[in-house]
Amino acid sequence: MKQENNKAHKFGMVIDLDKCTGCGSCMVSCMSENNVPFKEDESNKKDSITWMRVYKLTNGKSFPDTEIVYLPRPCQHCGGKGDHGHSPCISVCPATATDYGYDTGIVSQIYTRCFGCRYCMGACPYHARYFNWWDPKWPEGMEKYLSPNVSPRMRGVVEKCSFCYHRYQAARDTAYYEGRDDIEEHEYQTACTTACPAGAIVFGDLNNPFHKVHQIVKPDPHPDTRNKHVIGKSRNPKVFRLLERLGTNPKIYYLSEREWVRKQGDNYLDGEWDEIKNHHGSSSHG
Amino acid sequence: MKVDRRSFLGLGLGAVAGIAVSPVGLKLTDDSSIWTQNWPWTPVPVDGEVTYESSVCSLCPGSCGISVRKIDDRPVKIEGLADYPVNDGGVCLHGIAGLQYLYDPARIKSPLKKNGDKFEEISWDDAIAIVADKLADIRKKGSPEKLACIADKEQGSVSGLFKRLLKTFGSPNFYTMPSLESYLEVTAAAMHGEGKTIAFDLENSDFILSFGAGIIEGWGSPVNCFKANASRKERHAKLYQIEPRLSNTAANADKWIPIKPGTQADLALGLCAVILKNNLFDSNATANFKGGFHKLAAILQKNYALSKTAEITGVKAVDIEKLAILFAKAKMPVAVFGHGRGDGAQSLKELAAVHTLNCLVGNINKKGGTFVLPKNEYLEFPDESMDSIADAGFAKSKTGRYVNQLIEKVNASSQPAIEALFVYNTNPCYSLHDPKSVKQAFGKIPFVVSFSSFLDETAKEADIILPSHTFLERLEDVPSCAGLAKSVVGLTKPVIEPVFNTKNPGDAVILIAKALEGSIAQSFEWEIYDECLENITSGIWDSLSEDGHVVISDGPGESTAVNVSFLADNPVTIQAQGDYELTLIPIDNMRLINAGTTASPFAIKTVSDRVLKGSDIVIEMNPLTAKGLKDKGFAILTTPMGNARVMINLNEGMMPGVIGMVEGLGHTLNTKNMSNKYVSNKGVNINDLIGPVIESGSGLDAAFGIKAKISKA
Amino acid sequence: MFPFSFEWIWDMGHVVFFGGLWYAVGILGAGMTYCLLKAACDTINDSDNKTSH
Amino acid sequence: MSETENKTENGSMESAGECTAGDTKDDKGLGLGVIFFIVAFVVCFLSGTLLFPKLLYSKKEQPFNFDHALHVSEAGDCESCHSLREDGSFLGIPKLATCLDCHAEDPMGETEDEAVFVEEYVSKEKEIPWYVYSRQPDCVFFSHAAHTEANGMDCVTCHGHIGESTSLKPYEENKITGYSRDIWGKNIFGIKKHSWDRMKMDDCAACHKKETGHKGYCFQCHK
Amino acid sequence: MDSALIPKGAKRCSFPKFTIGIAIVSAVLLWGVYAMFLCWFKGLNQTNMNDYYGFALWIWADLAVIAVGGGAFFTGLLRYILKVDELKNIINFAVIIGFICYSSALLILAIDIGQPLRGWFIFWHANVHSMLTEVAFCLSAYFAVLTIEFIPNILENRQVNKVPFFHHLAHNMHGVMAVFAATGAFLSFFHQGSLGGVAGVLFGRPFAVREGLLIWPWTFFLFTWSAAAFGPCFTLLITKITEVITGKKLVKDNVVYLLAKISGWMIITYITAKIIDTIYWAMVTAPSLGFTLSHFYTDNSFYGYWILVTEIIICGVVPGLILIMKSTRENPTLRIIAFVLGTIGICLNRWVMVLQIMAVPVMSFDTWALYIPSWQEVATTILPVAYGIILIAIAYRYLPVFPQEKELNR
Repeated sequence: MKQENNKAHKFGMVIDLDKCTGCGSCMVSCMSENNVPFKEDESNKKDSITWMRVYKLTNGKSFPDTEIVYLPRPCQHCGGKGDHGHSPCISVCPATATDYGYDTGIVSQIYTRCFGCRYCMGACPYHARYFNWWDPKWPEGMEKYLSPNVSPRMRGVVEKCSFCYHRYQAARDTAYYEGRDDIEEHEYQTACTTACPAGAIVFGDLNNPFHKVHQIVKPDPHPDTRNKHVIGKSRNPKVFRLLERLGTNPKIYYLSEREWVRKQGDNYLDGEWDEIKNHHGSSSHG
Repeated sequence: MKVDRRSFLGLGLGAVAGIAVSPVGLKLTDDSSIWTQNWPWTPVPVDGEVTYESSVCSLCPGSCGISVRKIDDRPVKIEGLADYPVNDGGVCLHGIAGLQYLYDPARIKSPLKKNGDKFEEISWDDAIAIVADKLADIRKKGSPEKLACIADKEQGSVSGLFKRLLKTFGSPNFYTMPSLESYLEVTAAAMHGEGKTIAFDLENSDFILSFGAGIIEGWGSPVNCFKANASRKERHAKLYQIEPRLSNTAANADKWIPIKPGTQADLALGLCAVILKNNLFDSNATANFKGGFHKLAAILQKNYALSKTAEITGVKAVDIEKLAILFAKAKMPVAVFGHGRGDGAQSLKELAAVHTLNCLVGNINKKGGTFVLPKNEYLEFPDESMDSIADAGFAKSKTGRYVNQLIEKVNASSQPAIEALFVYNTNPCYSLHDPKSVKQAFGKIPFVVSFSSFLDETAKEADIILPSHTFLERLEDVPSCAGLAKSVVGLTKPVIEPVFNTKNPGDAVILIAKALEGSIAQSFEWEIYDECLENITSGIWDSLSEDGHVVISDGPGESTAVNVSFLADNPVTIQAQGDYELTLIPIDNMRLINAGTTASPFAIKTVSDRVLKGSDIVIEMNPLTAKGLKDKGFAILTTPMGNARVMINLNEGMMPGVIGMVEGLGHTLNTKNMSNKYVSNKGVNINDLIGPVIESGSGLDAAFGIKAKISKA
Repeated sequence: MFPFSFEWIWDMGHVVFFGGLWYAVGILGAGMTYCLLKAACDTINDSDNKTSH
Repeated sequence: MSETENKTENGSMESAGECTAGDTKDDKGLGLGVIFFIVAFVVCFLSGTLLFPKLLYSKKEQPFNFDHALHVSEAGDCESCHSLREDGSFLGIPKLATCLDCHAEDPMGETEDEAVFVEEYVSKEKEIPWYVYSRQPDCVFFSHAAHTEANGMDCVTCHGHIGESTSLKPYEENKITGYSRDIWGKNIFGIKKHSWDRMKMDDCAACHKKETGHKGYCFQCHK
Repeated sequence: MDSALIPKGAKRCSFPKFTIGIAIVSAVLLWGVYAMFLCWFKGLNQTNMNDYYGFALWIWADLAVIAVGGGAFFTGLLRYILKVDELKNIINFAVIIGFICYSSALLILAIDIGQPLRGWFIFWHANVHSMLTEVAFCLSAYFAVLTIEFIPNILENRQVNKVPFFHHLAHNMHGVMAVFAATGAFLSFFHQGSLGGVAGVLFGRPFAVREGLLIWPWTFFLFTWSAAAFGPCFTLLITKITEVITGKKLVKDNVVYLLAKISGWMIITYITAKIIDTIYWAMVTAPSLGFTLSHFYTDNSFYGYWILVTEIIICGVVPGLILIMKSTRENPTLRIIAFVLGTIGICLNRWVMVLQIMAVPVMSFDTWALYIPSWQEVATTILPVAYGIILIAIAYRYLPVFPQEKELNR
């Protein structure tokens, strides 16, 4: 078991918000890759299934000092407090329809197991989980473009980003066939990563120092000095995670040169940010 | 033996116990839940062998290489093609969603003939025969010039076939819709001579000064621009964005310079004035200037003094001066024009003014600057045979200079100015300003033939529809254009058997030509379009068909003369129509398409609820402009052209006094038995609210917006 | 739910949780069985008494 | 009102009387009850065990018979036809094209099945609509490569000795779920003797547990 | 017509009048059933719930009925374990109310899940770390206890009791009722708590999350405690309503006073703990996650500080004080006010712990999410109320629910 842990991957992502243009390619690539359905009116964003959602952030200043940044938000694949795999959603699912792959760090969602209690959705502060309020329906004939690698979901179950796990499965199949033990960085990339025309998304194994994502994030393997639940905080001062203080330990990291953007990644009491930003990235161990 | 209550009790208990011990309960419980996991109405995709096919996307002028993933013979996903010279693996959301067009509910499934207000399906043979008969009649009457064609673009073999058909028929009336490429050609024609086009080497420039060009809003070749923009960070290149609204490009830029709408030309000339005044121009370059350089300089000093430019544009004088110096002193600066996507209305004054900046700093035909290139000519059509009718008709002058004038002429004359019209791959009844008048003109044309794949606004006005394959079903050459620094010809390949009874438009043209017989038929000697393509691209066919693309040129051309006579005549700046207090300007949103095509259901799904809410369009305005109107409240937007009910989005990123409305909504793709409810009847078509404003001298529709007022709904 | 179901692991969580639960359910089952049997006996005794009288 | 009340009173008197009447014939009544109980129990149990599967499953004949044993002896082994593709994915039941690698336009043998094969499918270029006994539902991802290549497992472990059969058994489809009966197993109680008797998730899990010490994570086998 | 079934010596309204009453309520019930079928066959799109509001009106109703149904376990505990003998005069009714509440809760759950036919997965594929698993198990088991507790009362029906077996069964069940009650109290303690835990463990939701003891957040204990405190309030309120409707006094004042007093003290102790919890949460827990109290109660059109004041002061401290003081407790009007306030208070608490959690934005760039239930949701929420009324009416008419009724209505 221990040996397996040493070998374990921890797939994660870093998204450069300065490069992100908010174009929406990642969203569509995700929908197309993962057989996400669509319905007549998708403008109610509270019942519109987009595993990858791009949020628009503003600095709140008035004309002409306004600034905008787009923040793509897939499932954060939280490791939970102390990164033990008890993400907010996994720990609450009553029927074990979602679990933590300790070999990949990926939070699964099994549609055929889920019975639609939606507790996980309540538990997720990122709104990364979506419920199939309707039966998925494609216009006549259009179901022909559905990919067999991802099962279409039925009404009444929760779904979310899987880090395109089927691509990992496919890459591993090839590796098995070719007699290799493991896969290369380029063999497993999510659909959003490959689609991003700005190259803002980098995906790979956070545990592997040769992977680009590790090199950008430089995750701190030790618990944060101010919050023992937080593990894997980035040692790059320009990198942050969403709601890191909650101890969810997401595997999606964001990169921005702009301070106001980094500040919006979490909630701070008055004056707290000024103190924290100076400490950011300098852990006691690092 | 008396059967009493206890016997029944025993019977009942025994039955219950028997069933309980048998596997029935367990199995049924299990199976009923498994049934919910495999509801027969939830589709199960069929598995098979995965293969990838390379092709080129021709949804927009970007012409990106795509890789289509297929399961057996079923395409399931479109991705960017790695190492393709245009997009190198990147791909935009519309390209990815391309498969949705294949199965679009509004696709035309077979040739249609209008009967009253309905369409009837007819066979291809009948359809071609009807078209040929009609055309033969026109020719018999001796006015072959009364056949016109509107296509999306000038380049490519299919447009070439249309042009060839018109020419051999005897008509000069081939029109293209306004597009960035057409503006590039107009600018090049005005300043460098006919037959040329302009390209911007954004990925090598260190200072991009964009006059509203939506570098990441779909301008030019979108993915190429996305990449050029993204690489700025590593290259330490700067992007300054000049426009009234904090667009995504402005937000992503190093600096956003808000400017009063419609005054970009003035700012550009103001910058020229500063550069000239401070001797910051490249004197080697200005040596090439012709057509009254000194006259222009004098006009600039007189009309575009700093304070005056500041007053006109709303940009502070110091900022203008700083900007001019920054631009002129950059290693390789480039100034870029074209509001948003660059295919909307434009004035030649603005195009020329911005390009003059490029000419002044001497970046023409230098790496990282602007390239003045010959038009992408790689097609070698054999000489056409013309009969006397054709010669006479083709020699006549065009009915109008641009599409707008054509529409105007048709509407103005009582006799049909045009007898028959072909519309190919474009949707003027939606995307030209004031579509109502366009539809009116279409109504006056006795015979309209559409080659559309979808029953769009224009196809609905047609008398005959000869439906086209989508780009995934056909072979076609796709030349890059739209300001791309590399000139590349890609090959779109059929990745799936045609889903419906449609044809490659090239084939349809060949069939029509053959049916017309005589010299026309002689000019179309090919059996099918595929043969024609191979034939006319024979110079590059081998590598085109093998590699899927050919790079024709990859760098700057030779130095060239600059003609500034248009500006030296001191043209007036176009003003917005009307006299309301506010100005309505169009917003280009990457997630929508503002050309004729509708955005796909997936793309529409990504559109923010601050752009489209239900079927209501959301307009953007500064809270200062709102005057009591509430965020998310409703209002009536009125322009001289009409009014619309809109939802309000109070946005600090809008210049006060300006209202922004997104382009690409308000499609009406529905008839009695065909509709695409996923993309149709959503919001308002902004073109309904804007009328054309023609720039004198150039003849271009230069309406950058329109005056408007807003009141509570 | 049962040691043979897929999710079962022999850990503290399962032992404590299901231990408590099955214990409680066991008491209920046993209690009801007792009541039903006792009632049946009582009924038979009653009728025996009745017939003997 | 009072009338109705009387009636019910009478009714209950009657039933009370009946009760005492029954009590007097106590032994016999109870005995009869027990007999009824046993009869009903046996009938219901047997129908739940024997009749129920007949109702639950519908038998479907394969398009024509296929002699696995013969093909194995001619072609070599399972992988000759049921092979992995170069990307490591599993081909499953081969396409007609694979059959035609050996079979020419004319029948090789003289069986009726071969005639059907040639007439209905080869000459019409139609894929053969085989029913797949081991077809898992859409939510299952099964990597043959992981099992046969990486861990050297034998086909027989899961598929049994189908390679030695000379004829195809009828395909039994669960009318509720649409699954093949082979997933649940022939035994209606779900009891299995061989590793290939059942293909439910628990069977995968049991083997994984045994071989790897861990049942695995959801995504290993689900999509 | 049905007089043979009516307990001996008890006076009931005429059968037609009864039928008409039941018919009216049944119409409401059918409306609810119609909505229920819509949800089952068309799916949960019939509701106005959405991805932000995965839990909404029904889950609130679920928690609320379980909370007010807490009277059954707590009264049972007092009656059978702590041997507070006077309570035998109200225990039957408490059990019936509990039975109604819990059967409703199970029904609500069955409608509220996206895949009802897979509902049994929660048992079969249980994740023991989930509070909801604990809820499901304990809720079902405790519902069994309530059924067991309800059975003797049914068996005491005049006609049923004539059957010797049923007579003996009722008698024997009474005999071991203490064991059942003890098991019930154990189960109830855990599932009431787990319902509190449902919110308290949501460490992604700073509005909900609480620290606690071992795996149990403080909300776990607060929920159990509040159900024990306010449950009897609700029992007494329904008793009073039944008395008003039937026009009879059914329970002696001393019994009412006693239970009211116990409830009062429970409320006071609970609300003290709740205040401490709230202060600790507002001062320590939330700030440690970067939130101030004002974040949870401003910038939206509904959830203001009023909700905190109403829940804790008006519907917590006030009824508690009324019920612990003899003079106010024995004042009929004030007592009823206390019962009503208490019931509102507990329901409001459950509302906050379900709906406000969903409404509060957590990501700094997110916004408040408010929602309005659809008619289908309202109908299915009213469904259990109608069902409860019918069951109480039938039980009251045909079963000897109130031992003191005869004595009080000679």
